[in-house]
Amino acid sequence: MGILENLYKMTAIQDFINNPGYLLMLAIGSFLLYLGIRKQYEPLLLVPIAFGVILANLPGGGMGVVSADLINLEGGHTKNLLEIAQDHGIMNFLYYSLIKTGFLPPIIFMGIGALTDFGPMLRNLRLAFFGAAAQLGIFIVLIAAIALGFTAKEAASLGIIGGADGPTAIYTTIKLAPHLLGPIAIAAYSYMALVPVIIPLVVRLTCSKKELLIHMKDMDKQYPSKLKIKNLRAVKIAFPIVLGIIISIFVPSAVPLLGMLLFGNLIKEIGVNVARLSEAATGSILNTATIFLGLSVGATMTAEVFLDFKTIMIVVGGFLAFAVSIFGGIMGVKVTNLFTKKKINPLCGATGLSAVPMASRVANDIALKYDSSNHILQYCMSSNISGVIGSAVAAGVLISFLQ
Amino acid sequence: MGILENLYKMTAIQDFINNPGYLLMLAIGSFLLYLGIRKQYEPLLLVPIAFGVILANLPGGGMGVVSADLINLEGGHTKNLLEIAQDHGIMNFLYYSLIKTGFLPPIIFMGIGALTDFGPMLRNLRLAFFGAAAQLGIFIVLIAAIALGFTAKEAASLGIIGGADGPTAIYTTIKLAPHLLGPIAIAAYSYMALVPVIIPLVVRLTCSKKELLIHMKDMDKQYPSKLKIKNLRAVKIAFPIVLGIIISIFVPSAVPLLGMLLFGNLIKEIGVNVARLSEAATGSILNTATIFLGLSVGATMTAEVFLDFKTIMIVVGGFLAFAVSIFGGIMGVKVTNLFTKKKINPLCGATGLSAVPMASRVANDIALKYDSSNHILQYCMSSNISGVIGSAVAAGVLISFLQ
Amino acid sequence: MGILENLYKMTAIQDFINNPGYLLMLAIGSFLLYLGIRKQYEPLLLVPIAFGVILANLPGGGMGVVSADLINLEGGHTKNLLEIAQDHGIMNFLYYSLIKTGFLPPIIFMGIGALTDFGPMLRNLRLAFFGAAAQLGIFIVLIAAIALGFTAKEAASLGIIGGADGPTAIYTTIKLAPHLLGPIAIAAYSYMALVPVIIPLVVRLTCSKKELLIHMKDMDKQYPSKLKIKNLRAVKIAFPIVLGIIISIFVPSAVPLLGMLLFGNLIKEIGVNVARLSEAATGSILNTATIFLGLSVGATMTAEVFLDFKTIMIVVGGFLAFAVSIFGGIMGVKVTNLFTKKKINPLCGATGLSAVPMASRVANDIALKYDSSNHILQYCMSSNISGVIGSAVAAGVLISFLQ
Amino acid sequence: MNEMGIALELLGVGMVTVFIILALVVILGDLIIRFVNKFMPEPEKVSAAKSTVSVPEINSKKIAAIVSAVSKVTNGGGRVVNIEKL
Amino acid sequence: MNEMGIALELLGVGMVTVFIILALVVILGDLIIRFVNKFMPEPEKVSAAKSTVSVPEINSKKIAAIVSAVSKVTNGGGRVVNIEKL
Amino acid sequence: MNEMGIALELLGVGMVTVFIILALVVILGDLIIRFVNKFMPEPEKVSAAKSTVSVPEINSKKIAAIVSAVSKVTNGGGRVVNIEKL
Ligand code: NA
Ligand code: NA
Ligand code: NA
Repeated sequence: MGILENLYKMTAIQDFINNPGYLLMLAIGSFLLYLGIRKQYEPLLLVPIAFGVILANLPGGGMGVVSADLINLEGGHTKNLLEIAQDHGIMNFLYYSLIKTGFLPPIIFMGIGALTDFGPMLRNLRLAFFGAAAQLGIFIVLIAAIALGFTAKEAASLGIIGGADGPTAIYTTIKLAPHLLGPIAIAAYSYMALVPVIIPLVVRLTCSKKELLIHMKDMDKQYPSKLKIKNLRAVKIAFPIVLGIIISIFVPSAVPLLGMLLFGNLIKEIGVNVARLSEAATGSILNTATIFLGLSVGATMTAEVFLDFKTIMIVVGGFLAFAVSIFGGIMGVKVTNLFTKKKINPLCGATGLSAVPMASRVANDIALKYDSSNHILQYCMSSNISGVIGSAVAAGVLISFLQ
Repeated sequence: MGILENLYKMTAIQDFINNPGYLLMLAIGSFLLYLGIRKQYEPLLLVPIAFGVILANLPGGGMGVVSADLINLEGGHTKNLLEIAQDHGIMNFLYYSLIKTGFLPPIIFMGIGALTDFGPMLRNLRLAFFGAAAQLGIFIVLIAAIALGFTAKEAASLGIIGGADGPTAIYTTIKLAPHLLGPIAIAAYSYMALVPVIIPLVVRLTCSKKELLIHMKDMDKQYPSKLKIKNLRAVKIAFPIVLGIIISIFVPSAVPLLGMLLFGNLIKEIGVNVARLSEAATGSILNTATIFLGLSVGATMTAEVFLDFKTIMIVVGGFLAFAVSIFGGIMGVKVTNLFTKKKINPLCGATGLSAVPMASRVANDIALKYDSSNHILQYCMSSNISGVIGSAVAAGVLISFLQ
Repeated sequence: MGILENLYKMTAIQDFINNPGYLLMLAIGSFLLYLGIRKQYEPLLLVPIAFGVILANLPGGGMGVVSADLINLEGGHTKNLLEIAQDHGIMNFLYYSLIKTGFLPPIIFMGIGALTDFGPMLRNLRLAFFGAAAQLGIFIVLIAAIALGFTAKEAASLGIIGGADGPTAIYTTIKLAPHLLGPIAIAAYSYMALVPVIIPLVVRLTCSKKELLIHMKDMDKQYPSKLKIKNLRAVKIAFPIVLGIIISIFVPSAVPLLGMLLFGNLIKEIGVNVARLSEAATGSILNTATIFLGLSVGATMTAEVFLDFKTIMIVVGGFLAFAVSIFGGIMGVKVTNLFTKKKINPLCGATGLSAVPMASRVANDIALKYDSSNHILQYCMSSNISGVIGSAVAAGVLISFLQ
Repeated sequence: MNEMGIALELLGVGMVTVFIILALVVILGDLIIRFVNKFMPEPEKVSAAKSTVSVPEINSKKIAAIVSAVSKVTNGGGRVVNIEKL
Repeated sequence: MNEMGIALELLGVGMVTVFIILALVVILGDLIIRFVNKFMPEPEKVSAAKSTVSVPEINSKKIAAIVSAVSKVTNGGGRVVNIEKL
Repeated sequence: MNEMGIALELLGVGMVTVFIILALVVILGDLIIRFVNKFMPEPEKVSAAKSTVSVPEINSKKIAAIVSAVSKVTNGGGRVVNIEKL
């Protein structure tokens, strides 16, 4: 009898009876796994996040991230990592050493930088400008969220989903509203996966057939103006260095993200002499960081934190932020077209929201549907890549003003 | 004169004169290296452990793991990792950040999961049940150890050697009796390497020739009952998710081990979409974890800690635990055979103790010696793999009751 | 108006106006990048260091390593890593967890050990002795630096540049004079890259044509004495173990460096059974360590720390240390030649300063210029490899006496 | 003896738990197989098509060619684990 | 409303900053291209020789050839994990 | 001057230690070679047999063949970094 009672006490059955929210969270985790595995929504991130959600909501497993209140001590001190591991288990050890410190997002940006080729952007440099207009959703949703009762920090973390950049959204949220990290990360990655749905939707609502038929290569032939690059390798090496320094002077709080992005890009472009480094940055470091980021971000989503009205607002707001950003990019092109003879296809603005290179592929497919000779992929890539810089800059502004 | 004196003081010669135990430990470390290099006993773990033993026993080198008494401060606080590194050197930094936190064993389990194929188990699912009987040695040795004066926590750490699973033994010992970590880890890995000796020994003592001649494939033909799997990939993906959730509800304290094992397995089975993750889990993460686990586990074996009566008990008790577990697995089959017409070769029970896939290969070799057409490898793999789950569950029970 | 003011405050422009030193540091960082990328001076280390310098000197970016005064609390305590990350950003998190703890240099030594082949040294064992004479520059520059007003600890860190070994120099400086880490690391790696210039310079000043014509292979034929190695693999496995133990007894403080070097070498020589470990040691671990070592060492060079008279002294003193070490190696040979019939080419002494294998290649090229049949590469490699051990031993002595 | 009492209880609880769990493994495995056999008996084609999309730089024809070449000459024993475009 | 004031200011500051920065990206990129075109128009030969080393031009046909060659000589036991251009 | 005294002592202790250690390297290396020559002059067969079990059985001739094949198709620019037996 005593044995059976002890056996029952050991199980988590009573916890589920006391708090059925755990079961709901397990269902949500399983649904996210379904999205990642079957629907192939950004599986590299969504699968670890989803599994982290499941681990965190197995009561008694000690794999859920605990509130910072349990970590903070008096006098501005915190528990140290050894104490965190002993008191709260390995998932909190991971979360507080790798995520809460703001460490992993810049590390992932280093890997992304080492995977990014700035070539398409350099060849169509003017289009890079539309990466700015496509940050509109960030700030519009920020305003809307404040109107709905979010604090400024929470609203900024919600808005940054409109940057369409996972690590940037995570980094900003860590700095401003860590209690919303789970839903914001999931919204960011889910909507990135839904870009093939969201872009056509916004384009259909805002662009005329005539605009979508604007033929980028014909325009280039009609109004040739582009600088020819005589030594691409030298330009590609100089570009991240100069850019990094100048941007950082204007938005210093973006240095951890943009600095690491451009460092990764630099070691990529230097090539063979530092190939060991770029292999590590894009290989073991990036992959390891992705696993631990995913698991521990997912593990922040315990029933208590997630089952909150704000989560639904994040789901809705994140979608709006995406849509408004795409709208901003399109409007940026339309306004420009009012003043220039050399017209730009508005699809090259829609791709300003990051989500490299998926946004460009989607935009290209739309253009080809209207005119099968209108290959605009290379043009879209320019604003697409500059959108990464744009959202990191926007994040820097938000962090600088609100932290 | 002063120079020579200072020179002598710098050396560790006086330390060896004061405490010749260091020399004995260096000899033990060298012997372990011999086992790992020449005898090829689990070299991946035993070589780093052995080198850790040597490093720890070079007095003055500061590479031995110090007692937790030197790390714990008043009020439940501990030194932080930076203080540990500055006061006690890099090996303690490694040990207290990666081992004492319980971090590495689950990480290694993630890698093992990503290397494990549950296919053979799914194809012979009923045999998986015998992975339970083969945990008997854990609890029998636990009782014996308590009778001989070990505390319950120490006895549990000793018994878990009978699970034949290195990371599980290490994880349990970290949680229950960290001062015994070195000898228990070494015993676990040494006896795993001795499986080709221990299994035949126990089989010879307990099984009749008639039993060993039971022909598994013939039995399958005679009593066909197995479910045909129509979509192996889908089953393999669903299996770790469902299993993880259900097991974790019953034994929540096994979540860090089993959760990570099944996460690793899940990313393996998802395949190409998350190949970066499974490559990292089985490659750089697993290998790095192995090096640091081995070195720092070895470094816990300083002369003061190791040269103790308990170490000999662990060597003897660990062997018993292995033997009794194999015996348990065999008896499980024998008892089942009493009640069924479809007989099972008892070798399929002997492999229930983990040590994948070596135990299965050894059992297969024995079966082939009696009947050269009796290929039982695939059958053995079922209980062999389930033995990993079984010992992790047993570890969860021990931790849950004793911590 | 308020917006523009806030916008201006966000930028770092005012910081540059207040402290133009930052601009100078950015120029220095860019120059180091030029050396690493264009001149290919040890790019694997110099590029990350240079980028670290740039990141650290973007005011407001929070990527500069702060003084230990801001980390140390009263009572011998320090901020923990989580507090360091929150107060001072990710670069300080990296620096204080990986560098200040003394962690990365031994880890890099493990990788170097796993890349080093002791074969050439074992085949010409007697020449290994000249790796000792080539440590002279360390101690001569130490004396000179003290005469010029450096503290003993600073002087030792400066002198160790003469060991021509990056990780050893960094490890010693972390232990003795961490405030000089940036310039010393840069000097060490820059002069290692300048070995093709420095060795010929010193050789020209000290060696006669007759000496440089000494033909090593002819001497070997004339005075055959070398032991034939019948089982190279066994020797190569035993060597790091025995050597590690004996050296460590004499210079215990060199254990973290030499122990890890010899561990790396051991797993290399064991071969296939532990290939996973040596792949990790030379691959993901070494590359990751190099990136983070480089970035965070570079990030110690903030304007305040670097723009100091001592920096110039380090640049000059480092060069002297290199030159005197080469001189010491050459004089070691010359003195030996006075007492033996079997003459040694002094170039085999010049290579005693480490910088494997570049020093040997440079020496070989010089020898071939004088006599195109005088291939001395294999001979040079002996003192070259032993020079690594020699400088680690010297570092151990310095740390033992001064820490 | 108290410690011994704990030990005996652990023997009971432990072995019972292990048996329950591995029984669950058998039962759940069985249920999953039946469920999959019933509701998704064939590896779906859509997912297969999608996954080729996710291997971007080297086109699928080339991969198929390489893979079949490898399979042929290796009699099914070899596998191309990873092909990276350089 | 104070929070809303901040929000509106952020809209202003944020969008202006992003526009300035991406304008700088365009301008700096243009200047770098012009600078490089003027002062180092050709990939310098020393560096170029070295840099070709860095772009391993092993095309897929060659890979297929290698893979099949490997399979053949190893009787299906070998696999090419990685081919690096030296 | 005290600091200078330390410096001179370090010169003495340091150079003496380095010379002793590298003398030990020479002597120990010599002893190990003699010991191995005497007691295990040949790479033992048992271990060799064992290691072939664990070594993917791709023998050196095959590797040579593969390497030369790779060199040929890549015009000397490729190198086989690793071959694994599956
Ligand atoms: Na963006
Ligand atoms: Na087991
Ligand atoms: Na040296």
